[in-house]
Formats: sequence, C-alpha cells, structure tokens
Amino acid sequence: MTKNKDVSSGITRRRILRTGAAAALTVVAAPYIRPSWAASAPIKIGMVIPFTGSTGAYGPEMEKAAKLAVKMINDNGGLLGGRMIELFIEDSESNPTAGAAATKKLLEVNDVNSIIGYWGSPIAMASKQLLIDAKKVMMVSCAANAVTEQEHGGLIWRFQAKSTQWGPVGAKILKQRGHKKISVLAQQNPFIVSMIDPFIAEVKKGGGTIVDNVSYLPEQPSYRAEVEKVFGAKPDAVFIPGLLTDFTSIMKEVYRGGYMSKVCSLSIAADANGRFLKNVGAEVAEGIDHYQPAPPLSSPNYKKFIKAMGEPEDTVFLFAGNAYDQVWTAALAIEKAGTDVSSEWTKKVIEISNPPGALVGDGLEALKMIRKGEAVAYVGAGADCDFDTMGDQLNRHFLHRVIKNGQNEFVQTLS
Amino acid sequence: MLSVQSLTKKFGGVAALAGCSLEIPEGQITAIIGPNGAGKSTLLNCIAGAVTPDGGHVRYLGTDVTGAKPYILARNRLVRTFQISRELSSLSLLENVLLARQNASDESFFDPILFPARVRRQQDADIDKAMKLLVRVGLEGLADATPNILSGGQKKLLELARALMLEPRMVLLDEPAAGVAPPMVQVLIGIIKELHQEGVTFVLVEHNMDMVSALSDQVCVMAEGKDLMSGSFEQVASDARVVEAYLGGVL
Amino acid sequence: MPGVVTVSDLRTGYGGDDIINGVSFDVHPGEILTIVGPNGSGKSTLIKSLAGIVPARQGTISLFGENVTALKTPQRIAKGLAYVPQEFNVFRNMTIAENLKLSTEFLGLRSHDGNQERTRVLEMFPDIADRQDLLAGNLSGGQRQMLAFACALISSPEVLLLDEPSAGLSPKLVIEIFEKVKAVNELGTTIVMVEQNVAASLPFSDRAIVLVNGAIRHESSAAELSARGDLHELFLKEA
Amino acid sequence: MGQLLINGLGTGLIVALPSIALSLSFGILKFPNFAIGAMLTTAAYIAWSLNIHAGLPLLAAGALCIILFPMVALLCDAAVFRPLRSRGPVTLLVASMGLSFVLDNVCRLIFGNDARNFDIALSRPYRVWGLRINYELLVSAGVSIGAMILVFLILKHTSIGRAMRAVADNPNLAAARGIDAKRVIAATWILAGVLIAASGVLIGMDRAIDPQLGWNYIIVCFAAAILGGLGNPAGAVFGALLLGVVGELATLVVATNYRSGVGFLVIALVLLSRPNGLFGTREIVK
Amino acid sequence: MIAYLTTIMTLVSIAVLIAFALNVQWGMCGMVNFGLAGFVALGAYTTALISLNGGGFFVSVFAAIIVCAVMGAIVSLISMRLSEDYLAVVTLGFGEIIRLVTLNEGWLTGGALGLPGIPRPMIDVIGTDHYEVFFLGICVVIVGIVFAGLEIATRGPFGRSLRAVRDDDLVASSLGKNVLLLRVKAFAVGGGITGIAGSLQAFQFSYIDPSQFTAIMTAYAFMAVIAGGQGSHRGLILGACSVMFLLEATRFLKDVVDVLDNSQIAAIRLILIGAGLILLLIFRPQGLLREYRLKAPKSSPSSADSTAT
Repeated sequence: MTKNKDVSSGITRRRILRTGAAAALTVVAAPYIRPSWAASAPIKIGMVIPFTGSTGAYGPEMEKAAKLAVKMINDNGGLLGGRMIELFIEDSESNPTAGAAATKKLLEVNDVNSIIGYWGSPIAMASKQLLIDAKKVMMVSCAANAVTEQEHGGLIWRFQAKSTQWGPVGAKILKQRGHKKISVLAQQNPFIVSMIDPFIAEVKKGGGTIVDNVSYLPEQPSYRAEVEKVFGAKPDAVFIPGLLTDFTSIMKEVYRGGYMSKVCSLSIAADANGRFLKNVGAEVAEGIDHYQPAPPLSSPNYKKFIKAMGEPEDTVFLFAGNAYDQVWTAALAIEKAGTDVSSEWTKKVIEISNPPGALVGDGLEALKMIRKGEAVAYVGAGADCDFDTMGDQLNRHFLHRVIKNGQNEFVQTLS
Repeated sequence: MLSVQSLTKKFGGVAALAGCSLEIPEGQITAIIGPNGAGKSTLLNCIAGAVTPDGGHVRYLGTDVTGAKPYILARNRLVRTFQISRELSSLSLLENVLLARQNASDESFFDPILFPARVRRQQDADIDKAMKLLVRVGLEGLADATPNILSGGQKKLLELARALMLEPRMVLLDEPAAGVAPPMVQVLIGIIKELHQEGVTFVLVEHNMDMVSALSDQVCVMAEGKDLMSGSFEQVASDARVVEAYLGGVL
Repeated sequence: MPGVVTVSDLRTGYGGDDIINGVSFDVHPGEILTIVGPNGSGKSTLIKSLAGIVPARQGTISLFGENVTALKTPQRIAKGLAYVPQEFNVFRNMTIAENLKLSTEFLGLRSHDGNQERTRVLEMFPDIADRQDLLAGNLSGGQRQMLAFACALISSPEVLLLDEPSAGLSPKLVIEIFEKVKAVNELGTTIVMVEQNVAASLPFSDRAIVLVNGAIRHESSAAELSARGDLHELFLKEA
Repeated sequence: MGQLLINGLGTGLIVALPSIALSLSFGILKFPNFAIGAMLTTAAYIAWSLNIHAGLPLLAAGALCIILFPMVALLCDAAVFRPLRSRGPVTLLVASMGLSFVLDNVCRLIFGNDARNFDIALSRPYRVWGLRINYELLVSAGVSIGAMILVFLILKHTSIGRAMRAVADNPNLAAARGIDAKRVIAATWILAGVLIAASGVLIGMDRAIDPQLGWNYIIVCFAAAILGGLGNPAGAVFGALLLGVVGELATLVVATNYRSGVGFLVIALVLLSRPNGLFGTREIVK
Repeated sequence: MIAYLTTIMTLVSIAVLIAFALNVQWGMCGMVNFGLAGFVALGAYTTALISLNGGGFFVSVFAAIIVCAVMGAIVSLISMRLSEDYLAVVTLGFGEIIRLVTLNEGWLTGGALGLPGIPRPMIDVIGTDHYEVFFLGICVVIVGIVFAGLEIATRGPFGRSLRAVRDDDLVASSLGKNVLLLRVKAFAVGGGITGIAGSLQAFQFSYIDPSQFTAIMTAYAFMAVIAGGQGSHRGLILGACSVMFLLEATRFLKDVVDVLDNSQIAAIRLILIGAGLILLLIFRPQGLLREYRLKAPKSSPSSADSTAT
C-alpha cells in the first residue's frame, strides 16, 4: 500500500493515476496477500458433498462426521497454538459442473486451504484441476482410479479403496461360498464400472464362469428387464454392485420374481447403516453377502466415533468415517507442519499417517503427541489411514458380512 | 397466364373442389364469386400452394406448378393475401413489408457477416421501397408498430403492401373487403386499380359486389366446387343460374 | 310492443375498429327475424354479441325487458336464450347422444330428468334420432346442423339465435333446414337468424333486417323486402 | 417370452396412470405438464408419511393420499398455472418445469434424501404355467385397470366427464354452450391428481421412494402419451403398455442399457406412419 | 473472490452459448429443442476425442461445430419429415440416445468413467497461475464473436425470415421463404453454437463424463431464454446471468442463515430457483428485454442495423 507522505507537494494527475493503480492492484491482489494477523485467524477447510441430486442421500452423514471432528479439535484448543478450524460445506448437487462451481467458491470466496469430501468420482474429476492449479489439498471419498492417476503434486489423498481393489474381493467371497456360475448386474457409474473387470478377472482366475454381465442406468422406471435377464439364466450367484436406492428396487424385484440365485453386493447398498434392511425387511434381505472397506471395528476409537455419531453400536460406517478421517488427517498434518499452507502440510500427511510412528487412534491424543514432537501413525475411523505416494490408501481390508434373520452378521475380514 | 384444369380436392370425404377449371388472362382482374362453401378459398389455396390438390393441374406462366410450395410461386412473383389477415404479429409493419422482398441473402446466415456492405446496401434500398409502399397505403406513421394495434382494414392494407413489396406479376386477393369499413374499401379499390394499370394481374375472391363490380374485368362464378360460368359482371349478374345459386332468386 | 329482445345503440367489434356501429332493433315474440347482409357486414358479430360471446362496447341488450348486457353466455342461456354457432357447432368426438346429454346438463335445464327433453327434441329430428351412438364428426353437414339445433332446443329456449344455418349446405338441404326452422318457430320459439342466402331464407321469415357495414340499412317485413325491386341496390351499394 | 410380456404389462400398467393424467391435462388444459414427475414424487411421499408417520395401513394411506393429493394439484394450479392460463403452451410448459423444481425440493426439504419404503411385506410370486406372477403386480394391475375404468366411466358417463371431453374437443363451442371452464379445469386437475396419487403409491410399492423418483418417469410418460396421441387418454394407456412390452421384449435383441432408446425408436416408427400418434387427432406444441 | 467470479463467469459464458443456441432455434424460429444437453455433450465429446488424439484447439472446436451443426440439421430434417410438430419428441429422443451412447460405448467415450486429461489450450504458454483468467478471456471473446455474429445475421434478412417462420409459416412461405430450409438452418446454427459450448465445457474441466450433460442443463437454457426475453440475444445474456446469479448467490444463503442444515439449504436453493422462474413468468412475461425490431428510418435511412458487440 503506497501512502502519500508528501501532502504539501500537491496532487498531480500522475500521482492520482499512480495511487489509483496501486489501490486497484491492492484490491485485485487482496485474496493473495496473507495479512499478519493470520496467526489467530481460523484455519479454513472446505467440504464438497452431495445433498441433492441422485446421490444426495450420502451427504448428510459425512457432514455430521466432519463437524464432529472439527468440534473435537476446536473444543480442545484448535490447531497451531489456538487457531480454530472453520468448516465450509457446499452442495455438489451430484453434478460435476455444480461441484466444480462449489469448489471454486470455497477456494476463492472462503479462501480454504483444502477441500475434503468429494463423494462421487465425476465431481472429483471435474474439480481436481481447480485444486491442483490453486495448489490446495484435496481429500476424496470416491473410488474411481483416475482421480489419483495423473500427476497431482502430492495434493490429492484418497480415503477410500480404489475401484480396482473392490472388484476382486467380491469374487473371492463368491468363490468361498462355492458359487461357480456367476452373473454381474452393475450400475453404470465410474466407481462401479471400474471394479467390474477386476472382478471378472478374479472370478475366472478362481475357476468360475461369467454367465452374464449386464449394466443398468440408475434412473429408470423399473429394473424388471435387467433382473429377468440376469436371474432368469439361473446363475449360482449374482454380483450386484449398486447404490442403495436402485439396489433396494432390484432386490424387491428379485424377491418378487421368486429367484433363488445368491446375491453379493456392496455394503453401501446392502447395508447403508441399516437403511437397506429397514427398506426391504428381513425376508428379502436374507442371505445377501455384502462387503466394504473395513473400518477398524475393534478399536475403541471407532466405537467412540459411532457413539458420538449417535448410531447403534453395530453400525459400520463408510463415508462418515472417511469424512472424519479427512478432517483429522488434515489437522494432524497441519499441526505437524506448523503451518496451514497446503503445499507444506500435504508433505506431512504420510508422516503422520503411516508407521513407523506409534499407532494412535484417538485424534486428540495424536495431536498432543505431535506437539510433543513424537512420531504418530493415525488410525482412523474409516480405515487405518496409510497412504502411498500417489495418495491412495494402503492395505485396505474389506469387511465381509452376510444378512441373516434381519441382522448383519460378521463373516470375515478380507484383503 | 394462369390456368386451372379440373382441379379436385376432398377434405375428409367432402369434395371442396370437384373439377374446377379456370383461365386467368394476363393483365386483368378476375373476380371469383360464389356462395359459401363453393370452394373459392380452397381453389385459391390450391393455386397458391398452401393446399395440395388431389387431382387436376395448375399452370402458371406455362409451367405446371401443381402442388408447388408457396415459396416457389412467390419467387415467381405470384403472391396471395389471406381471408382472415395473417400478419406476422411480432414483426413491425416495416419488417412485415420488408419480408416480402426477394433477395439472394434472405435465407443466408453468413451473408450479412461475410458481406456486410452489400447486405446493408440492399437492406437500405429495400427499406426505402418498403417505406414508399407504407406511404402508399397510408401506414407509414405506424412503421415501427406491431400489427396487433391495427384495425381490420389496416391489416388488409398491410397485407396488400406486403404483397406489393414482392413486385408481383399476379396477386391473389382472398376477400380483401371482408371486415373492412366502407371508406377503407374505397381506398383498397383505388390502390388495386392503380396497380392494375401498372400491369399487375389480380384474382379477386370477394363477396362485396361493390368491389367486384368496380374492379373486375371478368367474373367467374363457382358453385359446389365447380366453375359455373364466367363473363362480365353484367352478364354474370343477369344469368339465371347465378341468381339461383348465389344471389338468390329475388334479384 | 316491447320486444323479446331489445337491442339499442349497440357497438362492438374485436380489434381496433367497431364492426357494429350503433345498431338498434326489437325482436317481436314468436317471429322469425332474419338478418341478411353481405359478407363482412357484421352479421355474425351481431349475433355473437346477442349470445354474449362478443362483449358489447356500448349500448344495451335486453331480454324480456331485463338488461343482460353484462351477462355472459351461460347466464343468458339460463334466461331462455339459445345459440347455434356457424359450422363447428357440434362436438365431433362425441356421439349424438352425448352431444344431447351435454346440453341437458349445462343449458338452462328446467326439469331434472333430461330424458324427457331429449325424447321431445328427438321427435322433431327423426333423422338423427335412430343413430344416437354415431360420432357427431361422422355425420353429414345437414345432420350436423340438425344435431346442433336439437342441442339448442333441449333447454326449450324462448329465443333461438342461429348463425348462418344454411352455410356450406347443398340447396336441397338448405330448404330442409329452413323448413325445420319454421317448424321450431311454429312451436312457439322466437328465432333470430343471420343469413347470407337471402333467396332461400326470406320466404321462411317474418321480418328482415338488412345489415351493411355494421349498420341497419333496411328493416321491414320479409315479404316487403322480397318484393322490393331495388334489393340488389340495397345490398350492394356502399354507404 | 411370456414372462417378459407379463413384466412389460406390469411396467406399462403403472406408467399408464400418469400417462393418462398427462394426456388429460394436455387435451383439456392444452399444455404438456412437465411437473408430472415431481407430482408423482409428492404423492408418493404423502402416502408414505401417512403410512409410516400416521401409522395407517398402506391401503388406507393410499386411499387418503388419493383424496389429499388432488388438493395439492389444485393448489399448484391456483398458484402457478392459473395466472399464466392465457399465455400459451410453452410458457405453461416452462412454468411446470419451475414447479417441478419446487415440488421435488419441498419433498427433499421435508423428507430428506434417503430412500423410503412403505411398511408392507413383500411376497414370493405365484406360478402359473411356469410364469411368475407376483402379488404386487396383481395389485398394481388391479388398481391401474380399476383407475382406468373409473376414468373412462367418468369421462363417458358423467356430466363433468362429458364437459371435460367437450372442452378438449371444441373449447369455443363449449363456452357457447355454457360449460363453465373453471369447473372443467378443476375437475381435470382432480382427476389427474387421483391418477397421479394412485400411481405414486404403486410406484412407491414397486421400488423405493426418493426425491428423484418422478424424474425417472417423465420421459416414459411423455413418450407413452405422445405415442397414443396427445390428448387421448385411451391412447395413452395403449402407448404405455406398448412401450412397457416393447421395452421388455427388446432385451431379447439389444443390450438392456439401450432399452429407453428402443422406446424412442418405436415412437419414431409410429409417428412416421401416423403423424398424430396412434389414436391422436391433436398436435403437440412446437 | 475474483478468481471465483472468473470461474463463474466462465460457466456463465458456456450457459450463455447454450442459451444462444436455444434462442436461435426456439426463440427466433419457434422450434423447441429438448435435447440441448445432448448436443452440448456431442460437442464436448467431439472436442475431447480430437484433442486427446493430438488435435489442436482450433481443429477440435471446429470439428465440434461441424459435427453438432450437421447433427442439428439431420435431427430437424428427420422431425420435419415425420411431422413438423413432433420436434419435441425427436429432440428428447436424440438427447436420450446421446446419453446412452456416451454411457455405454466405453471404447469411444470412456463410458461412465468419462474422458479425463483433456489438454487445455495453450496451458504451456500461459502457465497454471493465470490460466483461469486466460480461459475466461477465450470464453468471453468467443461469446462476443458468437453474439456479434448472431446479432448481425439475425438483425438482417435472415433473422427476419426466421421470426416470420415462427409467427406464421404459411405466410412466410407465401412471401417466398423456404420454410423447411430456414428451419434446418436455424437448427444447424444452433447446433453449431452448442458445439462451441461443449468444447469450452470440455476444456474448462479438462474432464467430461455423461453426468455433466443432464436435463437440468436444458432446463437452465430455457430459463435463461424465457427470463431474458424470447428472441433477444442481449436479454438472454442478462437472463443467463440472472439464472446463474440465483444459482450461485443462493450458495451464500447458508453463510447467513445458520438454523438449517446443509441438505435443507440445498433444497431451499432449488426451491428458490423454481419459484423465481415461475414468478418471472407471471410478473415479467415479456422477459427482461424485448427482441430486436428494425426501426424505420427517420431522416437517415440506415440507422437500422448497428452492430453492437
């Protein structure tokens, strides 16, 4: 800011111009200049999740979990010596264009240093370039491989198993169950589409055969034709990766159709925190195998998390845990780096997540240890939270459950 | 100039035209009269290409134009007006008239962009001409208005001006006097007379006998989809069949 | 004598111009009044205005001495008027029976049971009486006209307005239609009709009005008008 | 093959009801009501909350919904369409798009995003000559056919029904005959509302209820109504059944994903030979 | 904030282009297009496929224009052959089929995964820091060019002919206008413009997938045209800005209101948009601006078509 000291020298036209230009420049540059009082300013984190549109059902639980984590941190003194976390949440409308606009708004208007959330690969795909250009950290809960595939300068972290990791697990489960003739009925979305080929490869490797491979669009009046085609051929089992709404419709159809083939699905559809069972009732759901990346179920911290979320004890969260971990990972990395400059703290993410540090499940505990200079490896509510250098999570385990008598029964943990 | 040979047209089983034949000589005003439902409007529509006849032929300037699209006829300078005036409601009067101008770039998206000067020059000339026509029908003061504020008579005048913009050789007038106040009818008659003297051929479908008697060189009477007879107005008016079919026995 | 219908200084039209420029006349009880005139003279607008379809801009219309200028069609119908539009005057996608039923339901029906009315009306129109399940759209022009009459008559109107009943009909049918009109009239219904076909309509009329350019040119008994030698002049000469 | 036919008829019967509603409103109100999807969603939610929150058995909840929803439809008409009545079909069409945003999101606001289900037990199918026929299919077929018969009885044999047909046939003449347009419009919305409500309940039974529910049916309903000739309710039924059956049978030849494409192909073929739809006399807006 | 506005302006530019296309087809020529999103998708995929295979900016945009224009012509021609009033269904079907193809023909379109990594034009030269502004510049220039082109072309005889066809095709035909040709041309021109919009969309996100091109895109275009005033290109820019303003400004709603949770806010946003549209229709029936009409010369005869940009 140029101050005009020499008032008496008179105001020339040139000076006015110069001052004007400088003022204009200041206005333009304002968002990029970090004022000195930033030390006590809040640490701003953005979140883009769906509240409307076809995947709107998945946003609220993530919001709740993220807010929970933020509240815990803030109630205990915040980060970097007293700075509070401020969370800004935007609706992606399940639409990439809207998601990108939301991302941009968070980056530029709210001046966040990172954006978390990102349920739905198309939205992450459409937004990621914005974050990379702005050199801000992006933490996603979506699975499509492409999100982390291109060079992103260590800015993108995936709190979810990759699609290609999901596929083979289903095949393993079906093989264990002794099913040979297998069909696939898959929703057409990027997350699911990319798990099909690995699934099929795994089935063939295990000596099974693929009877049918049918994909369906989620927005249609009925799934009768698809169900008829797939189940009509009487395969031993059908692998149905889908989402809650369409899977509900499909299973109603399967039951009403009187088909007997076994079904294996993803927990986000066949459990969805108990919503599926509530939707269709025990009889329809009987015997469905389902799996999802396993949260550390046995850890006391996970139990604490569930309790804090106000859900029944046996709830197996997926996306809520992801969101919770995203906030914690960011917080720990920021504390570790001693700054909220994204390009700096993103380098610390692996350090605070992966061994050799001490395994700590309680975020507050981890914060304390970091402040003391001890090495920690955070274990999250959604996963162990270990990352490779591309930002993908390592050693994801999958939790395999089966629905028996209206209850989810633990079968095994697979990897 | 225009000849119609045994034209037929059925609408849902009802014959609107049942073998109508007609000769329209160049440079004359031919009136077509007849009772309601005699097929006059259908005949006009068939000539102008708005309706495709089921049978028969229409020849214009020696060429068979049966079933030709209206725009082809218009480009050969045959233009028509409508019984219930059909003005283009969202175009200004000036634009309504300008539209009738036949230029090479009328339907080209790129011409005004690629050859702005030429198109501009052409348009300016057209505007001049259009304004002159609007002056002629006394509507120049309303050039920027849209036709919805016009009275029935003014709409007819607008249609006439629009037809003239086409520099027609032949004009088909469909009941130009219908719904027009008497003083306006006289204006219409005046303008049509002038144009006739300039060599334009007219076909006039009209119930207003005043107009018919004032204008027509030849009157053709239609009844039940056929041409009944033709001749001078006096001849026709005194023909027993015509009196029976149209004017009614009392005349 | 006060008219069944009294029109005084009526002005009306659709767009900018008035089409009816100050028309006054009476309709006498029990007569057939025929309004003739060239195309575009405003006959149709006049009768629509009587029926309440085109609102009056100035002047009054009275029915049985009561001012009905401000009333809409249904209210006028309830007061004993009926109107048969020109052409498109039946519901083509409905059967004859349905067309008739509709009339009993929505016209000023005096008795609750429409059957009686329908039977009564159909007796007058044997042509359509025995094909009641036929779609009106499949009827011939004359039959359609009969049906339209029948529909209008179901409410036992005291005044019947007819807009060019002979339009588009062959000469033979024209006579039949007018005979029907006469028959209806003889049962006590006052009739006002607009006609272009002077020759055919006058012999069936009691009185006639010649309308030219929205004004009354001549008013007399039908016979007197027929007898006038200058009828041609009367019609065709501009004001 | 026989199974496909049954499935197709099942889908078609459910779609037939909103298609009739669409066709009716097009014929009488003279505009294509894009909000039909959102109205389905709303009706389904109303029935759902009666079923779950008020604890009524589904049958009662559905019946109550059929009574309540027409009022919602009338309310929509009063708020949105009445002020725009004189403004031409396209304006009304765009207004109905706006309405559909509002309705969908009011549902979302009140009921949230989660998929909801009625409190009913599902059942295994009956087997007849090797064909599987399930209870819901019978119920929805019963309700659909019942509703259709009701609609046609109303249209054919009641005075208001005849008045509706008269307005659709020739509005000017109807006015000249003293038919009260306001009453006919109200009756149309009520009838459409009943059909939409019934179908909303059936759809809710068939699949799950979520705020996007109606979107899945818009294109199908339009297609069915157009195929049958817009403004012709009987045609709409036929159109819906034809699309349902063709959609199912098409899976024998093409991949299931292209099913909806096949629907359009059928429409194109039909329109090629019958430009006004199978039974239509009316033209659609440009 | 400024960079945010940059992005929003870029999105507005794309929305404006789509609305331009609809305005030519529907606003001026009276033919609805319910498959706009399909056309935009076609343009975007054409651009993406060509530039992913080494085509440059101009080549890929030009190809998108040509492909969409030709497709527009074909679609309109088919529908005219069917029965000219069934355009609504044909375009709806077209949009649906494009969606199905992009979803199902994975070998070409990447299916549901979409096409990532679309090279952004001149990214090497400009660098990432100011790229947003640069790209907005490109968009604005393109919108400017399209706007100028449309204004020039449609204020002259061509626009007049289109409006005549919209008002009354029989009259237009009787005055020597080839109605079929004009309709096909209007559809082709509109198609070409959607092609450009699709290209920009592909470059903006450097990633496209079928879920970007949904019916809501078409709905927004209709809103923009209706709000702006059917037939007026200027009004439409205002209209598109208003719709976008409504969409984005409502994002700030929750920064102010603290009572409701996010999913409720999200629902309220869309309710406001729908209600706003309805209110606009009721209280501003003619739209924000009126369509251009040629003025009669007062003294100088050629004040008629000034060509504003």
